[in-house]
Amino acid sequence: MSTQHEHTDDGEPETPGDRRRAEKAARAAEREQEAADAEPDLGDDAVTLKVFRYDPEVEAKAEPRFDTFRIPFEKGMTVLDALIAARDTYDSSLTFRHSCRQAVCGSDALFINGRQRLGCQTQIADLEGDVVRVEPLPHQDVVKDLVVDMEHFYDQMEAVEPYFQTDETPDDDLEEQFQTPENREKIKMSTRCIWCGACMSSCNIAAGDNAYLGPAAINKAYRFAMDEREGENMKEHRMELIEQENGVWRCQTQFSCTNVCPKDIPLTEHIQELKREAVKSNLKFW
Amino acid sequence: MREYDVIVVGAGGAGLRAAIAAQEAGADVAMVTKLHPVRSHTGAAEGGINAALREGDDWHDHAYDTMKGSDYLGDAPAVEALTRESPKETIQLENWGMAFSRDEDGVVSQRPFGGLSFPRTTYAGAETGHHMLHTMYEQVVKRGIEVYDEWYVTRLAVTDEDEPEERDCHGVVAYDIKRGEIEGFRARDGVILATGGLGQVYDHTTNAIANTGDGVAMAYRAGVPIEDMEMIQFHPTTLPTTGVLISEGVRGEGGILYNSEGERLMFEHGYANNDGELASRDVVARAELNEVAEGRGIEDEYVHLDMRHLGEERILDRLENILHLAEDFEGVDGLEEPMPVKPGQHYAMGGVETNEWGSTCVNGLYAVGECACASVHGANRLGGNALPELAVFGARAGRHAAGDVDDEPEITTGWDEDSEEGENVSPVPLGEADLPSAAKGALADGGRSSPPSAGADGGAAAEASAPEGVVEEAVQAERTRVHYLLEKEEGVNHAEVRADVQETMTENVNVFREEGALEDALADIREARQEYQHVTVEDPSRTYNTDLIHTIETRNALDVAEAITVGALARDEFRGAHWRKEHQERKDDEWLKHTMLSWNDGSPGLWYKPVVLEGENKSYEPKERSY
Amino acid sequence: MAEHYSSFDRSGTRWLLQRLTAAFLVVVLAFHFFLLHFVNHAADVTFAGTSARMSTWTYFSLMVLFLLTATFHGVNGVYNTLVKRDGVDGWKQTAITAVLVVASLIMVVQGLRTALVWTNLF
Amino acid sequence: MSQSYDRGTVEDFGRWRSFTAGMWAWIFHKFTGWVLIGYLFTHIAVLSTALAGETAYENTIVGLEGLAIVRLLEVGLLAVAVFHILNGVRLLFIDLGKGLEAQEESFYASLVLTGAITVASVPTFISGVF
Ligand SMILES: Cc1cc2nc3c(=O)[nH]c(=O)nc-3n(C[C@H](O)[C@H](O)[C@H](O)COP(=O)(O)OP(=O)(O)OC[C@H]3O[C@@H](n4cnc5c(N)ncnc54)[C@H](O)[C@@H]3O)c2cc1C
Ligand code: HEM
Ligand code: SF4
Ligand code: F3S
Ligand code: FES
Repeated sequence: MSTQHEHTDDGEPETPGDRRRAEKAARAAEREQEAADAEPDLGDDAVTLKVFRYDPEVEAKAEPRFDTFRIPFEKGMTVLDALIAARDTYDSSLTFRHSCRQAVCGSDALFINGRQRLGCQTQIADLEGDVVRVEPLPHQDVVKDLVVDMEHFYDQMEAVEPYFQTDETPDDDLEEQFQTPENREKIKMSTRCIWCGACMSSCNIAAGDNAYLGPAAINKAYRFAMDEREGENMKEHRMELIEQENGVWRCQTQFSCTNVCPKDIPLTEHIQELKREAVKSNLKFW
Repeated sequence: MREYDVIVVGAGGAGLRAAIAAQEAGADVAMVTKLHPVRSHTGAAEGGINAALREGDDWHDHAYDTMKGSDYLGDAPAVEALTRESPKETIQLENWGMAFSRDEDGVVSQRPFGGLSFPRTTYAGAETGHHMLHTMYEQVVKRGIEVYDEWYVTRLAVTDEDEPEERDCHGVVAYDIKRGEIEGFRARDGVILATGGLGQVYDHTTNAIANTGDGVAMAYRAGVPIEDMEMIQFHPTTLPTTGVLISEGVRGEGGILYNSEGERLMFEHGYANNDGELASRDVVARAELNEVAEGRGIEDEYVHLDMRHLGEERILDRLENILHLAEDFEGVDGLEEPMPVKPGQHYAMGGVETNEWGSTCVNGLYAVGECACASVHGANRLGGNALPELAVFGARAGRHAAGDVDDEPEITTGWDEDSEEGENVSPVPLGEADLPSAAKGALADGGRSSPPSAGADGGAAAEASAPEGVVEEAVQAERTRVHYLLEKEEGVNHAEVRADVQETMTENVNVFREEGALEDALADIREARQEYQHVTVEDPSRTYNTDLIHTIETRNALDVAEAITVGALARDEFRGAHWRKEHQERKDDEWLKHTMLSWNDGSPGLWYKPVVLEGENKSYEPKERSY
Repeated sequence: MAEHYSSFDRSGTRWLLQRLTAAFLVVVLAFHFFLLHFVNHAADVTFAGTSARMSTWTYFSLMVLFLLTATFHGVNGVYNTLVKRDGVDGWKQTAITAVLVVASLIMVVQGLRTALVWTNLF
Repeated sequence: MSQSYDRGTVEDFGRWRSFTAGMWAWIFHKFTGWVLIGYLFTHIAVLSTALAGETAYENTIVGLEGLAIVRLLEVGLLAVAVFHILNGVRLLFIDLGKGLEAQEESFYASLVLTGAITVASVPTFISGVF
């Protein structure tokens, strides 16, 4: 979304306000440092978090760095819980997205100990090693700390016409379209996507090439292409979308998308199935 | 300033449906939402959507069940609108491609749910809300409706006539979280609030961290009365460590609750001899806590919900998501062991007072979804009645705001001749009144257009009454507030204030409510309010400053928590979810009325309005509610 | 919203050919390696020996096919990695395509000419 | 839009540590594919000495085969070819939608088999030079 900047309360560079803000920033940085340095005695049961920090506006954070936080461990603690604890007790400027806490909103896909995972779905007890290392999703621009820019991901999702379209709709308000339980089962896994972006972030092809639709968008396309309610004509149209240059053919079956998907969607399988479908539908014209 | 016909605040199920309806009725619509639409908490709903679709079922029965479930605190015109239009809306969702579970013959599946006389809960696995949310968002994408995501609405731009009924809402003020800029949004025809739940005033809740009751608080401060706030639903089956919900669908499919003695408590201890586990939620929640209180709880905290006997195939088919939730968030394999469950805050029946079209008493302001109170749920919401509410009232408000409806509403809004003045029940002052503070100017966000302190130069009066002026003034007021918060040197962190509120609410305003405890809670909230006067935002950045957002949210949580507690103290009877230790019976003579709370520019006042039990062509007679 | 992609270059055909040639190459490459390193030692290869093999129709056509498929398979594989990446479009894409096409043509021609030296089929 | 920080190449290079089997398979397949096409070009070049006559051809081949380094390279070539073939077969199965659950195992199997075949072939390749 491009919007023009309206500078309201930060006009000239050297206003008293700016000075105060700068001082405040310096103090905040100091406090952070103290918080990071001070190692309160938390006993054996403490988690060490190493968190990526970056903020273009705050001098101390303009050059990315890692901060360390020690958090008392509690049974059942997730990485998200630990991040919240770090934020609420040590440094309220620690920034990350979160909402549902139950793996349905897709807000908190992060790079945790070298792998894309949802913070809320990752039990600290299940992680190996003493240190939990949390970084923003790779291959996306970092806006601040753990927050990445998701616009490109959304654009790709929306590029596959991610909405139901059908050859004919029922005339009556109360008339449903039929769908066999088998067909529903077929699309079931693909409908589970929560738009977290983990798969896109893990795919090397998507990383090297922004034009590639990526696993999530292709899976979305699969969800509709395989839905028998859409009808034959629509399916042809769907296949055209999928077969475009930046669609399925770019996938090199790396499987990392499938490995990281928090909803266990068999992404590679879906992509491969679409490749075969595409070949089949092309063969007809030969 | 941006300008649209209709502005929808919030993009959960209710907001999305409203936006689609308004756009279909020809309006130029924009959605402003603090989360990207698919991150809204509607996505967490599991169980299903109640709709009388089948042969043998009838929307009148659904209406009756809903009324009974509400313990006769629902307003009949709203209840009937919900139940009459739910089938159409549900099928509409199907026609938009929603992946409902299917029966062998290809029709959408339905299952039994608590408090229903017919298995009419239409579902999509145990992730109905996820499918509903995504399906609606897809339609929004299809229609090209403009969405401002990660824009936080901080204030409504409402004129400042003395009586709320005379005020107009001309738009909203929003803070672009990514850029850190405040902008005005002018709505030519209407603003629709759809900001969802308020579970974050409690610490054990099924609600998302973003559910802080923003819409309720903003409307309240803009003068709109809020209704039945004390009616909070506690869901009987949430996971003890996190509050993550285990759907009622588990009991709907035949799951059984056991206490530590291995007894099927609902029957063996006589809590609900007919419906057992499928009794209404309030009944089951109290039963569980009772078992724990009497020493039959497990680890003195929870009971067991067992679904193993349903068999792996059925569980995988209909409740697979539950297995993942129990595994990921409690480390329990639902196929092998019973799942630990205890009650947790789940839903707010009360909210912004509206009529059956979603209109509030302020002109041009609507509220739908969980933040609104039409009221369809009265004192207790039936499982599976919230999702249809989103669709039905979202669509109604959207159409109404776009000017497509000219029905006379049956439900009145605002103060009228049937209203009744209430007595002050609080031992401490409420609201903003008498708060000693230097910060008062900037923090006393009245929600109305007059800027609290800065730049009240009077001269712009004529200009200010024009819609653009009202929005502009609201924008100025918010700039002042944000500026103040970012500039303030030392102070307390919002997280401490929030934690204090959550703690006292969970301790004192929970399932079981006692007069003394409620008064304590009010005192605690008062203290938290005072603390909040010293709140500061440590993060100086304009980029994605969540510290700032949470600080503003905490202010909303404070107002909402206070409202819940005041209502709970005022209503000295036992109705639906609202249990009072000293008052163990439903008092129909006295209390067939809604608790209303008005902000009155900072010193809240209680009043009441009668329940509407007159339906389209029948009247709902209060009966004893037994399951 | 992003504009919809509309370049309907059906890369599917090349994708399929890449697989089909691969399937063919599995057999031929294995055969080739086996024959020239294990059955006949590479060090003992003589012009006459090669010539003898090349003078049977089956072997000759197999080798020509081997050359064609391997060239296609290999060059197409390289093309896929080089061309369809971010920022590679317009003249760069054309240039790479041209270089690859010319190189494979030279190789095929050179290979065929060599094969014709050996064979006595014509 | 707000400024944002692009982690660029630092990130790209640091990422191999988090690679999973499928990604290694992809890297290796690419690498071996390139080696093979490179070899094909050289191979044709070498063979086309036949155009210059019988002796030129035999001298070139025998001369090259007499070099230990060439023999070693041949072992490498075999390894590369075998891996590309085995993983290629794995990929063909994946394209057919077969055995996707075993993609990691089949990659490891390709590696192990490649190693075994290469080792077993060393005597054949080396014989005569040392
Ligand atoms: C775990 C769980 C399970 C449930 N299961 C069922 C069920 O099976 N059946 C059923 O009928 N009901 C169920 N419910 C209830 C139902 O899901 C909710 O009541 C309903 O989804 C609320 O929808 P909504 O659109 O009102 O709000 P939400 O979906 O919460 O959306 C709120 C929106 O408002 C936005 N917003 C909030 N504040 C602001 C602000 N200040 N500025 C800008 N935007 C803002 C948010 O970004 C969000 O987009 C369940 C609820 C929960 C928590
Ligand atoms: C003999 C059996 C062979 C098999 C089974 C095989 C299989 C494959 C397959 C399936 C691919 C496609 C990978 C993808 O797109 O995901 C591929 C790529 C490739 N192959 Fe082969 N191949 C074989 C032989 C050869 C030969 C002889 C060469 C060289 C001449 C070669 C060179 C390549 C190249 C360069 C790529 C592209 C790799 C990349 O850049 O990603 N292959 N191979
Ligand atoms: S496919 Fe999986 S990993 Fe990718 S966005 Fe969807 S849920 Fe996330
Ligand atoms: S990681 Fe990428 S290459 Fe294909 S299998 Fe997944 S999309
Ligand atoms: S917080 Fe919603 S997915 Fe993790």
